[in-house]
Amino acid sequence: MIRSYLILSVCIGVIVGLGSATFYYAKGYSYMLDDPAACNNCHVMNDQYYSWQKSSHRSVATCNDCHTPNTTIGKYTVKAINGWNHSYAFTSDDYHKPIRINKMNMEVAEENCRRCHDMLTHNITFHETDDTKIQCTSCHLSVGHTK
Amino acid sequence: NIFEKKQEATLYPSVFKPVGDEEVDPKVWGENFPFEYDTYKKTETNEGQTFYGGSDNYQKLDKYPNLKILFSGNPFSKDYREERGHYWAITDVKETERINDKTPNTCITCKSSSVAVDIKKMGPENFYKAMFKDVGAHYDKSIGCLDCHDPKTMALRISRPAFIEAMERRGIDVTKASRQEMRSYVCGQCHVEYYFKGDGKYLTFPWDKGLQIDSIEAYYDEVNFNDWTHETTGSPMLKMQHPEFETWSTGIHAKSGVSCADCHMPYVKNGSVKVTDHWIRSPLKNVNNACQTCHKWSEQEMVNRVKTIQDRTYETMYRTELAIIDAINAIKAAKDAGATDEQLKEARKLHRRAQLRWDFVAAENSMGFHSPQETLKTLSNAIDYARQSQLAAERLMKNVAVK
Amino acid sequence: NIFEKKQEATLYPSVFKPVGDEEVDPKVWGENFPFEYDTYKKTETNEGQTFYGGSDNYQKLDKYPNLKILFSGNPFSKDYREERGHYWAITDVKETERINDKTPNTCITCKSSSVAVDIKKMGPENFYKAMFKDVGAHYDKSIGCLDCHDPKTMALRISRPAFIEAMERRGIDVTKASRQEMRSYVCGQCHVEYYFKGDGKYLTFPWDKGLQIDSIEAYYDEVNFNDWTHETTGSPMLKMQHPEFETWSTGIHAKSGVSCADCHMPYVKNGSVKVTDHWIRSPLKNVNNACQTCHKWSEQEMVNRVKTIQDRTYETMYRTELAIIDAINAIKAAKDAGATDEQLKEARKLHRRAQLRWDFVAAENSMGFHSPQETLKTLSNAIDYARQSQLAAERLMKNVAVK
Ligand code: HEC
Ligand code: HEC
Ligand code: HEC
Ligand code: HEC
Ligand code: HEC
Ligand code: HEC
Ligand code: HEC
Ligand code: HEC
Ligand code: HEC
Ligand code: HEC
Ligand code: HEC
Ligand code: HEC
Ligand code: HEC
Ligand code: HEC
Ligand SMILES: [Ca+2]
Ligand SMILES: [Ca+2]
Repeated sequence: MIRSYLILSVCIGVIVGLGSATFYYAKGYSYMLDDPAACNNCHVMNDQYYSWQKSSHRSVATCNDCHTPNTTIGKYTVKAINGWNHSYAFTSDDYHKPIRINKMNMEVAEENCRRCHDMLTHNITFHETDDTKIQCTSCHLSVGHTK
Repeated sequence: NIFEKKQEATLYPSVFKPVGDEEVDPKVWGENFPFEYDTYKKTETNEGQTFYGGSDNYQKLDKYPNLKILFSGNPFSKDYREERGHYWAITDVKETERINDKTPNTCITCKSSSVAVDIKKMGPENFYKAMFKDVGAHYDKSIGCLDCHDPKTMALRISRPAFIEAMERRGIDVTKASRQEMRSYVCGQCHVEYYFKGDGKYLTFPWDKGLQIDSIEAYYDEVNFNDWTHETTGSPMLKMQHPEFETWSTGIHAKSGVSCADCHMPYVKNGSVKVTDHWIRSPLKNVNNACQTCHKWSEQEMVNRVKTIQDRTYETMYRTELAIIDAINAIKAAKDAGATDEQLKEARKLHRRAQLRWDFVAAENSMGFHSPQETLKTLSNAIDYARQSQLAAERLMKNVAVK
Repeated sequence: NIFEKKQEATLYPSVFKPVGDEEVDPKVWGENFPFEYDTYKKTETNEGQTFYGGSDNYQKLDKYPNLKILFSGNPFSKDYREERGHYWAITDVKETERINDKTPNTCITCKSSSVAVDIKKMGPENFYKAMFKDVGAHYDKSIGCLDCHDPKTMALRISRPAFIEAMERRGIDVTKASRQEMRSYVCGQCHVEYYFKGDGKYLTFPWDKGLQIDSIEAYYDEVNFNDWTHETTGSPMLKMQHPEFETWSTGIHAKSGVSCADCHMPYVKNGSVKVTDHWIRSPLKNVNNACQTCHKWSEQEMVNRVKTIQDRTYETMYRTELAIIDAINAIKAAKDAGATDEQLKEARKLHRRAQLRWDFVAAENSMGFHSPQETLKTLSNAIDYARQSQLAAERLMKNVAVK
């Protein structure tokens, strides 16, 4: 139920953003898929796509493994928000170049590092509180996309 | 518009109207490459000053009055302006009060695409030893496509023999250069320290012993070259000129393979295609494209980082000027008190050593950014020599007084 | 085997044996944290020298004879060694010839975990003003877990009041520090310039006006503090001590959020878990973990980059020493020729200004790496002051001679 509701809201977001013709043309529907090629439908994602293919994570994590929360609700909520943002930005061409990750998406990515590497990093995170988290990407900046 | 974006990706850049090997008019090239041409034309824009650079040909002698004392007797004490975009090169060289009827044609070498043509036709010797008023003064094209590109392949190409010769003497064959190296070498044709060798005024880069200031000084000392005699002190001086290439080469960016073009001609997206921004200018006017592809910090933070480096350089450079001026005054006092040339030799030599180092920093156009630590090392040596010069001169005063 | 790996990982904090708030013995902590303890113990290793650092307590006075001239009249002219791992702190402070029966207890503050306990018990005032021979000399534990950790949560914690007080005076509440900040603050308890304030020998960091050398000098001038009088010249001197924290704070790494622990305590993989390497040492012995997670260059290239920075610093530092020694000789000559204290005042003041800057670099243990450009700026100022001091003294000679 929630899932299909969320899918709907993504669609609305994207459709309002683009108009249905462009939505189809830009393969906006693929936004709901996990295939990295779906992200790369937008050529503005090329840099990340090609460098992801060369990155240490190419065979272990796709875009959505890092960029969407690992819960169904979270996943589609984030997708809806991002779907709207990206479509709007893409169409209006009004965004910071080079593209910069925003705070929410950075937190999502960090949570995903911890999710997969929980065991490995347990010893360095067990004494963390919400206020004293270390930032994985302060050292491992290039794991998802080599810079 | 998405449809357009998709289209461009496949269409660009297949149109190609042949361009002649002597085509000095960028407009003709521009029919093939409208984006490059359009951005190239923007070098006409005088965007105004940055902290220490930017595009505005204000008179440096007014802003920094120390320069008049330091350059006394040199044409630079008459007219010395902040440089601006390539569009202006031909205008500015003609208008500067540093030239006169006796100016050799060598002075045009870095100012116009026509040079690439005439230097081949006339041969470098004849080209250089002609008179500026007879040859260069009649050019009307500024720096353009032909200076950096092969018109057939559009590959980068060195058009100025001085760079090729200088690299050869260092054992480097520029025809073997990688593409990334060429992205700095084309700039190294002009953004370098140079001198006019011998009576033929042959354009020469003093790099035989290396690109660092100590090696450059050693080279000049060996060939016994002086640019001018300092009017106030009588010291045999060297004038340094825009050693951007040399300074960059000792910095961390060069070591990391970052070229001049990476920062001054960053790629930009034109539709979905990456093209080279030919609006060559201060990266501070263009931080997102120039720096943020490699550095994840915010624009403001990048600007702050540059400013921190430049402020440290400027403060120390200014301190160096005061030290050199103290030396100049001390030498003058000794000279006025009757010290002989023989007695003044040491103080003058040290004055020369100090000032050529200061000038290596002052004439460089990034205010230390291209190599922050090496630049400060150069200045600390300059301060040491300047104060030693002052000491030597003051000691003479004692002798003179006692004598 | 995945099952085993899970076990190991989850077991880790659950075997937590309570550690008392006054537990100074790392061995006891080590029962909970065997890996941290094992690497901590390796700080005993004397791995030998790097280009300018490393772990080997050789006598610096033998290797760098200029130091004896520069420190004349100061205990550092008697015994000054290269520092080594934390394991040795307690040994080395007891064995140095710089201490004697009148040494205040303040000297133990950065050498033992027992300090954290006694400073609370006695209160800082009483702790500092006691005699070293009565209190510190009896400790047997070196720097240990309690100095940096809260035994209940294992979070980082500041155990030395001087750091907290100094930050407070700058308006910074260290209890609000982020985790990343704490990863440098724990080191900033000890790796800093300090002085003993007043008769109570109260340990104080001179940071009220800022962490840069000009601000530190201004602070000392304001409170009118001198460490010692230079024996040869009679100048009122300041001795600088290991300003790693201050130097780091002006560098690009600090600005980029890179902490001391990132380079000196990088993570290492131990079985299937990552832990903090407690073998604190020169990163040059450990480039792979210390640098290469952030920098993609080869190990050799990283070492070269450090060496380039350090060589430039060393060369300029040496040049500064020669300038200061010239000043020292000139002042001595003037003094010997009968110049009065009043006449010598200017030259002596400049000697102080020069040498405290040189020492800010020389006493810092990264040979410029922690802040390459700022370090060179500090040295260029030092050279300027040293030569000015020499000039002032030589001018006196003239007066004296003429008089
Ligand atoms: C409709 C075209 C399009 C598609 C499809 C697309 N993106 Fe984007 N994306 C953009 C644009 C445009 C931006 C820049 C937006 C901005 O900076 O505000 C962007 C920015 C981002 C950012 C960084 C900015 C932020 O908000 O944090 C991330 C992360 C990202 N995209 C990931 C993805 C992933 C993962 C996918 C596939 C699930 C994807 N994108 C699919 C166009 C697209
Ligand atoms: C292993 C995790 C991981 C994977 C896989 C991954 N990313 Fe990212 N991505 C990140 C992180 C971390 C950042 C933030 C980087 C930073 O701070 O500069 C990021 C940033 C971005 C940005 C913003 C650009 C920037 O530098 O801030 C975009 C766009 C993006 N990712 C798109 C993608 C796309 C498209 C894919 C798949 C082709 C992908 N990512 C795969 C972790 C990942
Ligand atoms: C979908 C799961 C997943 C996510 C999400 C993920 N990783 Fe990984 N990561 C892996 C796997 C699997 C490996 C392979 C390592 C191995 O062999 O155990 C790996 C390897 C690594 C490595 C070692 C290889 C290298 O590049 O040095 C690092 C470091 C790393 N990850 C960091 C991160 C960080 C940081 C993030 C978040 C930005 C992240 N990972 C997100 C699954 C993931
Ligand atoms: C890593 C980036 C970077 C690289 C590489 C680089 N520069 Fe620069 N350059 C700068 C910055 C930043 C400035 C300072 C601009 C200012 O002060 O406004 C600058 C200034 C200049 C200026 C003066 C610009 C003005 O505004 O007046 C010239 C000329 C110049 N550089 C030429 C070169 C040449 C030639 C090379 C290669 C040999 C080079 N640069 C390499 C970043 C770079
Ligand atoms: C043929 C000689 C020549 C070549 C080749 C050349 N320059 Fe220049 N450059 C000049 C001259 C001359 C000026 C000053 C023009 C003036 O002020 O009239 C200049 C000015 C500049 C400026 C200052 C612009 C401003 O707004 O202040 C920058 C930056 C610059 N060049 C960078 C480069 C880079 C990067 C390259 C190589 C990609 C390059 N130049 C190649 C001769 C050259
Ligand atoms: C090896 C190349 C080269 C030669 C030879 C050369 N220049 Fe330049 N010139 C440059 C570059 C690069 C700049 C821009 C950087 C700068 O101004 O520092 C420049 C800038 C200038 C400017 C504008 C800024 C200013 O200084 O007022 C004038 C005018 C100028 N040159 C005149 C001359 C004259 C006159 C001669 C002969 C004595 C000469 N140039 C020889 C490369 C050269
Ligand atoms: C001062 C040197 C310089 C001048 C003048 C110059 N270019 Fe370029 N140009 C470059 C550099 C550097 C590149 C990047 C080449 C590379 O990466 O191999 C480039 C790239 C190009 C490319 C390849 C496509 C792209 O955008 O990267 C074209 C086409 C081009 N220039 C056309 C022109 C035209 C047309 C003119 C005259 C209007 C011109 N250039 C003037 C230095 C110059
Ligand atoms: C093509 C990549 C690239 C570009 C473009 C680039 N940098 Fe860098 N920068 C580097 C690398 C690589 C380093 C060395 C540190 C490292 O290895 O991570 C560096 C180091 C630095 C440093 C620290 C070293 C120092 O000199 O203090 C500063 C500051 C800096 N860059 C500023 C800039 C600015 C400002 C620009 C734009 C004008 C710029 N960079 C453009 C790659 C780049
Ligand atoms: C970016 C990496 C980096 C950071 C951050 C850093 N250091 Fe260092 N440190 C080094 C390097 C490299 C050396 C030089 C080692 C050598 O010469 O053998 C060094 C040297 C030292 C030394 C002397 C080591 C020896 O071998 O004798 C001490 C002590 C030190 N650092 C303490 C600190 C403190 C305290 C901080 C934080 C305030 C800090 N460092 C931050 C990299 C770093
Ligand atoms: C309680 C005081 C204290 C604290 C806290 C402290 N240090 Fe030290 N450190 C010392 C002393 C004392 C020495 C010298 C020991 C000797 O030579 O006997 C030393 C030596 C060092 C050395 C030189 C090792 C060698 O092999 O030459 C490094 C590197 C170092 N410390 C880094 C750090 C870092 C990083 C931190 C924080 C994570 C830190 N220290 C915290 C007091 C301290
Ligand atoms: C604020 C903290 C602090 C105080 C107070 C302090 N030290 Fe240290 N000490 C250090 C640090 C950090 C090092 C390691 C860095 C170095 O040697 O430069 C060190 C190193 C040493 C060393 C080994 C290297 C050498 O210099 O021979 C000796 C011995 C020493 N201290 C003795 C003393 C004495 C005696 C006093 C009192 C006059 C004292 N310390 C006060 C922090 C301190
Ligand atoms: C000189 C300071 C210092 C000393 C002494 C010290 N630690 Fe640490 N320790 C650190 C730092 C810094 C961290 C990283 C903490 C963080 O990132 O929050 C750390 C982390 C830890 C952690 C967390 C897990 C990990 O490996 O990151 C444990 C457990 C730990 N130390 C145990 C010990 C024990 C046991 C001792 C004594 C044998 C000890 N420490 C001595 C500075 C110190
Ligand atoms: C201060 C720097 C730093 C931070 C922050 C950091 N790491 Fe690492 N990480 C390292 C270093 C150094 C290594 C290499 C350890 C080794 O190979 O022994 C490493 C190794 C890894 C590996 C690879 C282990 C392997 O199998 O080779 C993974 C995965 C990883 N880290 C994930 C993370 C995650 C997730 C976080 C955030 C919770 C994180 N790291 C935070 C420095 C850091
Ligand atoms: C946690 C990340 C991190 C670690 C660990 C780290 N660095 Fe850096 N380093 C940086 C950043 C960030 C910069 C600034 C340039 C930039 O923004 O890319 C930098 C810049 C540099 C520079 C150029 C600036 C300068 O001072 O000349 C050098 C050299 C350098 N690092 C060497 C090292 C060495 C050697 C080590 C290990 C001892 C090290 N770094 C460890 C992140 C790191
Ligand atoms: Ca300019
Ligand atoms: Ca050491």
